[in-house]
Amino acid sequence: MTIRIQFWSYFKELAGCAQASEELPAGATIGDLLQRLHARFPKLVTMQNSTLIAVGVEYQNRDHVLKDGDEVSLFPPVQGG
Amino acid sequence: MTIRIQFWSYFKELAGCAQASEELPAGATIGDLLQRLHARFPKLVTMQNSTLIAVGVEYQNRDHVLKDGDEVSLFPPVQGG
Amino acid sequence: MHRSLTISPDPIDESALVAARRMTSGMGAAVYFSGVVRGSEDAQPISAIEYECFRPMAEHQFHQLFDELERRWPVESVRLVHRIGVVQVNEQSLWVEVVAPHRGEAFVACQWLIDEMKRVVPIWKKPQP
Amino acid sequence: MHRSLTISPDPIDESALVAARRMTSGMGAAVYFSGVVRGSEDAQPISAIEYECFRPMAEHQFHQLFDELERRWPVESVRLVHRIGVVQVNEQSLWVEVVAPHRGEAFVACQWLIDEMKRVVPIWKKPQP
Repeated sequence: MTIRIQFWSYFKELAGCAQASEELPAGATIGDLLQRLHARFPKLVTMQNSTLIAVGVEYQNRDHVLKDGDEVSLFPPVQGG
Repeated sequence: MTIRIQFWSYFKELAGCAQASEELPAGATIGDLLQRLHARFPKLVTMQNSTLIAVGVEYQNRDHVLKDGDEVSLFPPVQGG
Repeated sequence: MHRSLTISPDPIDESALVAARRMTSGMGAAVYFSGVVRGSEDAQPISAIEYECFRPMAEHQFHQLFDELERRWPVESVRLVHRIGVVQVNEQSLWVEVVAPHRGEAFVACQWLIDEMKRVVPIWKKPQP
Repeated sequence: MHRSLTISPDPIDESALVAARRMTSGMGAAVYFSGVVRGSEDAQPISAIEYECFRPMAEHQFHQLFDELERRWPVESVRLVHRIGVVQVNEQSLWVEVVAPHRGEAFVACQWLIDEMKRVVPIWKKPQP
């Protein structure tokens, strides 16, 4: 299945791009996706403990199971106001 | 010495007047003044535990010693806002 | 600390007050409170509240509170307007603004000022049926 | 509960927002907060902050917070404006207003909303030197 990834804030600089996509086997979790992304974008590894993850417009944890076509957003802590 | 007394809020209704004055001996305290006023305006007695007292623009306690010409204000709990 | 105190029977012109705000570049937060006369008091419907004020003492007590507020928090500006006389339901009786570097201290200072006002400033309410 | 959310690059027109407030006669308190870009960030002087927003998620998260706010407190109205894009020093980035029967709940709900926003709403700051 195809998962689209969107980086926000300085995660775009760390990844060197704003968007990416990954092909993952059915049943893959966000944790699986992160393993792939950390291999592909090693600068993101340093931020792994403060990375926030959303699927669509909802926050999700690393054990969340992805579906084909999901849009996953990765970003650092938010700072509105 | 002469002490002028000002009543505020519904203390005016309880006393039946907005102002009064009392002649007191030198060294008299607010407590002494209150005794006189409670005899003269008995409806104020029921409020004695929630009566606030100021001399001029400062709050004072019952043991405060009065001076000739002092203006004493008596009023119920304040309710601004 | 800039301080502005208005005790007046005139209606509170909140838009003018907001437009007159000045903040230097170290300030990040302005917290405001607008108090409005509600349509009931102790579960009885009312049409208005008449506010009575012992003005010289009220002004003195407010300035003592401003002094204490300035000692406690890094507030740049406090402005307070209390309307007196008859204030109709839905009209504002109180407007308070506190400007400070950060929102935490602005919120706590604004709440403290209102709480203390209700404890020591000689203003009284008389509901009108 | 009335709710109004604006996420926009336009300057915040606070006077217009204040003038547009509506309160029914059971409401006694409006607390509002104005957040302004300060002249320094982490002790470094800055000229502006650029706010980036993941807008669909930000809107969704704000409405979830409004839902929770409505469950927790008897708030009649909440209005929130967050400016995005480049906001110069001394300009407002955030304006929040909460209308409730009493000041206690209005203050706590307004602070809660800002705290939660800073925890979950996907908006990020980039200081400009």
